[in-house]
Amino acid sequence: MMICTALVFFMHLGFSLLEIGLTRQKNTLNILFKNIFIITIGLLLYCLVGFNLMYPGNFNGFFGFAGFGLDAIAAADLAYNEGYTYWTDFLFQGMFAATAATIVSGAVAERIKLIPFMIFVIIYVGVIYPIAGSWKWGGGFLDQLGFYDFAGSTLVHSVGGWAALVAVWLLGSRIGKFKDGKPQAIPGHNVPLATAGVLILWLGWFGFNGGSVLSAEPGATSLVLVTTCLAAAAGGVAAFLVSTALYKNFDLTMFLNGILGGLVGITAGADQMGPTDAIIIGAIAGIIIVFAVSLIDRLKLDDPVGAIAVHLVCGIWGTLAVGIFGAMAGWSQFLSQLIGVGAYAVFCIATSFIIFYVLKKTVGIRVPEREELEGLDAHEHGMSAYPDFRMNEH
Amino acid sequence: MMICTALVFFMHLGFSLLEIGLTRQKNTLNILFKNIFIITIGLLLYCLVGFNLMYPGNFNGFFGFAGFGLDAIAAADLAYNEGYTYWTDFLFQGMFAATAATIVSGAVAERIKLIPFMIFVIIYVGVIYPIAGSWKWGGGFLDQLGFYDFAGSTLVHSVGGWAALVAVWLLGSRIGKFKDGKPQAIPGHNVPLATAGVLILWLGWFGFNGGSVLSAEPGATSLVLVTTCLAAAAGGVAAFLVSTALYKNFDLTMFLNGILGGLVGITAGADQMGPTDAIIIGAIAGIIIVFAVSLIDRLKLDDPVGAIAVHLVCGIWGTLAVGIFGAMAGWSQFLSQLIGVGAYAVFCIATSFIIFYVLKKTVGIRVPEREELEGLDAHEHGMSAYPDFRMNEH
Amino acid sequence: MMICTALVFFMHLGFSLLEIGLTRQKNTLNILFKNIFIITIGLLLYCLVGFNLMYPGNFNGFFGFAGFGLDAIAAADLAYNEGYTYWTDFLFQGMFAATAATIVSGAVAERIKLIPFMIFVIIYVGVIYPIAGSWKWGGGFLDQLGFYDFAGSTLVHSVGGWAALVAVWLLGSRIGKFKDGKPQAIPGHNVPLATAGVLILWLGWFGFNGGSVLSAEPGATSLVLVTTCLAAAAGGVAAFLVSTALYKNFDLTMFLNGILGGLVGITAGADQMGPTDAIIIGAIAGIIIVFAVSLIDRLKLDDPVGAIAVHLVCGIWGTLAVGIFGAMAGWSQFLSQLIGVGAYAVFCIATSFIIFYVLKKTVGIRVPEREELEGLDAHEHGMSAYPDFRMNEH
Amino acid sequence: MKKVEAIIRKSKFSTVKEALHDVGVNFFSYWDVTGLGNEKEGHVYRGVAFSTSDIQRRYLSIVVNDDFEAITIKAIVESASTGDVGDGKIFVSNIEECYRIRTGEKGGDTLN
Amino acid sequence: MKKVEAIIRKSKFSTVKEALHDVGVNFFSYWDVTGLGNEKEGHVYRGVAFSTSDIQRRYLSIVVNDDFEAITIKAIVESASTGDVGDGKIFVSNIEECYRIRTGEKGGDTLN
Amino acid sequence: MKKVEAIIRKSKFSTVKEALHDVGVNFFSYWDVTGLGNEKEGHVYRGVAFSTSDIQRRYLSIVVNDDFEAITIKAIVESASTGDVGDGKIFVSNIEECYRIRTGEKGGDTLN
Ligand SMILES: Nc1ncnc2c1ncn2[C@@H]1O[C@H](COP(=O)(O)OP(=O)(O)O)[C@@H](O)[C@H]1O
Ligand SMILES: Nc1ncnc2c1ncn2[C@@H]1O[C@H](COP(=O)(O)OP(=O)(O)O)[C@@H](O)[C@H]1O
Ligand SMILES: Nc1ncnc2c1ncn2[C@@H]1O[C@H](COP(=O)(O)OP(=O)(O)O)[C@@H](O)[C@H]1O
Repeated sequence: MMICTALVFFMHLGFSLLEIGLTRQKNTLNILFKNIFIITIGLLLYCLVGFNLMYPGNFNGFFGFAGFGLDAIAAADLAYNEGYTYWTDFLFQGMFAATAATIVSGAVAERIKLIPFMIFVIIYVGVIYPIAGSWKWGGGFLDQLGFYDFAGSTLVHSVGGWAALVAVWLLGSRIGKFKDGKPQAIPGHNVPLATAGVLILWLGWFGFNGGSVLSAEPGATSLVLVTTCLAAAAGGVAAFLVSTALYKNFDLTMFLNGILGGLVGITAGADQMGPTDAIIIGAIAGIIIVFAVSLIDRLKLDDPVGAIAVHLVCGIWGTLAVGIFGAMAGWSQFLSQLIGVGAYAVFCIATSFIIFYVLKKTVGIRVPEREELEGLDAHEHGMSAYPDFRMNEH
Repeated sequence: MMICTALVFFMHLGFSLLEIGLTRQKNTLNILFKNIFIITIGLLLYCLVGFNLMYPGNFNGFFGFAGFGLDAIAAADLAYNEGYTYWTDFLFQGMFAATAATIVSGAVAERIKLIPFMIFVIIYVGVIYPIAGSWKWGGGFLDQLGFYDFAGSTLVHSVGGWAALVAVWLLGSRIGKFKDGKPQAIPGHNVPLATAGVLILWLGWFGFNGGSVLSAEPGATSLVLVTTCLAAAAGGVAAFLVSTALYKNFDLTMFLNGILGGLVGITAGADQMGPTDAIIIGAIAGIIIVFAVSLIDRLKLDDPVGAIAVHLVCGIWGTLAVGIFGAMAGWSQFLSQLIGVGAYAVFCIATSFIIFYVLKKTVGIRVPEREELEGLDAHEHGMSAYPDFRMNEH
Repeated sequence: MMICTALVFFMHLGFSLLEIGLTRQKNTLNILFKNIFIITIGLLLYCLVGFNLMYPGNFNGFFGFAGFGLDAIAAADLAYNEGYTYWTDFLFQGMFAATAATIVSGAVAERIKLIPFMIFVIIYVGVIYPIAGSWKWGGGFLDQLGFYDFAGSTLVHSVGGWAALVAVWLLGSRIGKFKDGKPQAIPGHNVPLATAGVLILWLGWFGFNGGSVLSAEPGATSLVLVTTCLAAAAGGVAAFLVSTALYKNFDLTMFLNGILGGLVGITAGADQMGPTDAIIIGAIAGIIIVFAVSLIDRLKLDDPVGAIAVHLVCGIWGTLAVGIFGAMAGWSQFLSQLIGVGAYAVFCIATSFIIFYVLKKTVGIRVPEREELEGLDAHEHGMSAYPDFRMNEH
Repeated sequence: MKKVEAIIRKSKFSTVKEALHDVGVNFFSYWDVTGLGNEKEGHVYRGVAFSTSDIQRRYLSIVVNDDFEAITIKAIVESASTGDVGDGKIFVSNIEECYRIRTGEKGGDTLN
Repeated sequence: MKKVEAIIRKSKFSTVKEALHDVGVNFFSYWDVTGLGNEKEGHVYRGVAFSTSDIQRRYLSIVVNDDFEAITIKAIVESASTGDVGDGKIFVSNIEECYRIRTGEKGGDTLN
Repeated sequence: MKKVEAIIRKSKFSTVKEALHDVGVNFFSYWDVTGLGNEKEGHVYRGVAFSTSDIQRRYLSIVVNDDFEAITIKAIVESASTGDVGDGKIFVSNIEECYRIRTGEKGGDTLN
């Protein structure tokens, strides 16, 4: 468990590298700053309020809170005697919490204002995510309904994905992304780092899914690792084959997104699937990714890193797949899954819309045009990520 | 064990970073693409056929197979009840399998055609490696002969190394590598990433050798980690001293290759050695590396990342060292080791020669000259690894 | 424990990336070379003499040695039968040992001569650090005095920090760092790698502090991980807030240094603190960092990576904090801590001064001006870290 | 033939490119340079405030026939100007001869 | 003295360098530029097809004495040409004076 | 107006910049180039010794009014010279016209 926590923590590096790798050099520091902020503030917030919102003990199933602010910590201080699970659990969940915000960070990259984004993070990670989490993992109404989400295809990835969708829509696309209505390519500036990011994320998933067994029972845990890895592999290969067939070139970023899609897809049912199921789920996720990326482009939504396709679309797919494949498959389970997906959709779209809309109408969420053109690093941070390198800016 | 699997998985990142770091920027995406392909397809193939080829149960000692294609998986599905070892074992071995192909990937970098290479990977990882593996780890004839290879100096590293040698020879050297018969320097484009790769590989070796104890017995495992680390350190320092003495400059890439050489060298006997033995084996591996690199140059073989020197030459050294140092040392053991090395040499050279030769004569294995000069990334992938950076191409 | 050892090993990658990220491109290879040297030679030296100096068994409390040179190893060979702890312990401690030298490496970067620095490393890691360590962890006089240092705020970080301070002072500042007495900015060349370095270091701290529990008792270990992570998060956020308030820009490197400051600060008392204490200690460390960085600039000391602020200043703060917060807080404990800090200050300043002063007067410790201007990579290594990239040198 | 060299803000490049396109100037080469001029940029790094006049600019080198000189300059001035200090400069010099490498032919017709 | 500026394909650089060496032109400076011209390159990135005429080129700046002008141009044209669109251009202009920094001396003799 | 182009050692850049500043030349553009000349650098990489004359240099392009030509050249020669082979060259050519993009005005007054 503790090692899994460490691996989940390490996923933040994976996300950061992936996000900067697939965006332009001139906004690198800004993205890193956002992500480092998410990790640190996320942990503090989760300590302050999140954990007690998410695991409120007895509650009405929709919203409960075991104590507020620093009092919560005081309460926790007592509870700490209960044994190690409390501590490890807190840290493991705290590392998860921040992930949802990191997903948004990638999708809104290269044009969002830093301070409004920070405000969003504080509200979303501090309040919305734990409430959403409590519905299932806290023993809330969806849990009682039979909804199943092993390690967060919906609870983590879709929760982040919906907010990313709303944010991207309210924010508008980057200058130059659409020209005469047609999407343009804005290549990422450092594909090796993006690749490293994906492999680090895959490593992190060993902890993410492995740790979600919430026991060190080796049989279950090792099965989960096998399904996780096979789904990732199948997702990658499927995405590579489909994108090569469609576009007649070997696009590494699609391969990478396919791996992530497979990982997100298996997350909801990693402990319910056999290896064959895992391969099928992963492969379908990989295929979905390729079409989702181009669909999102066609909807004039600008998601530089493919976060919506990976986390939202494959998150939904993975959640539904629990009702289709594996040990729990069945019509009634499928329905429960559908209800779960729907409930989260409504809640996350609504809350993230309110947050971003209010921010947009008050402080504004988009940087000025000149700042966007010259790069957020130069304007918000007064620095360059690679000052010794000569650039080819676009 | 599960953690070790995660660490071995992480070695693929190490290999990828090392290989791109020591080659030119214009072929970076191509190398990454190959390596990501190896990881994903390797896992799927190992699931489909490899595992049952490698651990066939009762067989004649040379070739056995516990079931083919998807049937094998069905069979496996039953066997999964046997307990966790089956799963973990599969994943751990599956991660190993791909490593042999990654070694080849580095040696043939910057000039091999993508699709023929993929075909090679499928055959080599799917069929050849597991058969070779079964001879020893599957309980085959070399195992009965007393041949010892703890974690794969021969079974993994030499198997990859021989194929690398054959491939490099059939492929020819990169344009510009030899001028009037004299080797020229083609410096790697990103030494920091190469260094990160080596440290990640070293980390992975904690899992590679540590996990090969195949038990969590702390005494044996910790001894293995100590010998592994000491050999790595000794290999690095020896390579640094020798190369500085010979060439009068502090060559970081030699230092790094020395560390890897030490790691490969200790792999065959990591559990049989005391710390002093480990230091000696590592140091000799480090010295060998320096001479092997320059010997390979002199043979007009072009191995951009030093894969042959590290994996083949030090793999052989490490295998023989089991007969010279440590608990098993002795003339008869040395002979067994020699036979093992010979058997693998014959088998790997023959099979990889057939594969590459047939590919060469049919589809061709080398990219056209203009593609090589302008970079494989631009031609096969239509992208650049670092589009925002201004390059100094050569 | 073994995993913790692996994580502590991985910290060396974190340090290396952080150090190269915050310095100029033209000295990258040199820094990497130094750090790889430290890791490898550090392990060998610790095996040869260090371990027996640090844990001498019965001794006078100031200096003891359980056997010299290779004899020590022979002795060890026997002792190895005592069980696994001996091995794991050696490796874990050996990984620590090198850390102290790595701290110095960052502070003296971009201007120190390679060979004198290597001599310093050999003496400091081989002899000084183990003697210093024996005072507390070896059961020496400070241990008997009641001085407490859980995982090395003083024993590792300050020991490195004092030497860094002395080295920086004897070495002088980089050309161009001070102009008309006013500090100038010399931005680091690769902030993404520096960020990756900090996240890797944080990951490593899971092992550094987690492993220092020296037992796998889950309750204590998980508490330590929670305090470690909260302190890191609080340190980062505090440094970010203070530096943004002071300098009106979002400086990512200060955020990163704040995280490290929090980690160093909690290290001395990670097992004695509750979460609230941890947050306070971390936050204060984060605030200290911002002022320490600018103080060091004002003292005309040139520390490119902020090593002195992070490791020395926060190391002292963390050590004293054990007497102020948490389970051991109290006036007498504070006094013990103060004595400990003082004892190490005297010993480390004296020894490192002698080493560097002798080196300065004999072989010289600073590279010639032209070498410094054109970069140590070109002169000492005859290579460039990024030969394919076009540079913007300064 | 004339060589028109323009040093412009990087953020104005795509506007200038389109403006040149509109007047029929589709052939040129460009690269990035650092410029020293009247403009200063202030930065803070690790607590050290500094101001630099070394600012990244884009350098366009456009060889045109004589009758295009005025048109090209007009297009650049209009599209690259923001009114703030640091908009850059245009320098005009004489080119004696030009060749198309592909065919080896020379003269003003080879410019496109 | 003349300044011969050649914009060539990056992949042809080593051939051109050798050709220049063969005719005795061993002194020049070069850097990489982006060129807009007739040549287009098609790419696909994440499912978006795009074609760009911004292609990386190498820019050679060679200052030679007048009697070397023709030789230099001939060497470049012959070695850099592939016959495909995009082979590049050569521009010749006048240099009024040149100095060797090391010695401070001036004139055509300082060119090597 | 004259264009003074200087190719210097990268390590001499800050000295040259100050020397130019001292004589009142505060406006110029620079970039990095690779130079082939008399200087050779020897390296060893993975056991292969090689020597290259492709050395990184800094290229300064300074457009000055005619009366500044001599001053500028003198400042560069004095500050950039080390006496070793490879100190670089200065080339002077003629500029026919220059414009300030910000205002659109032309002539020698726009040079600063
Ligand atoms: N005399 C010159 N020679 C070469 N380049 C120049 C010269 N003067 C200005 N430049 C370039 O033009 C850029 C803009 O000039 P600047 O003086 O800042 O703006 P403005 O023309 O609006 O006053 C400078 O950064 C520099 O690159
Ligand atoms: N008028 C010009 N001014 C400056 N550079 C030019 C000009 N025309 C062409 N170039 C450069 O030459 C390169 C090749 O030109 P292009 O038109 O593609 O080929 P071709 O000469 O074979 O028709 C361009 O990419 C550009 O860098
Ligand atoms: N004829 C030339 N045309 C363009 N650049 C040149 C020419 N001659 C020399 N250079 C540049 O000047 C640099 C220094 O020249 P080099 O011959 O090495 O030194 P020196 O002038 O001291 O003999 C070269 O690296 C190259 O960049």
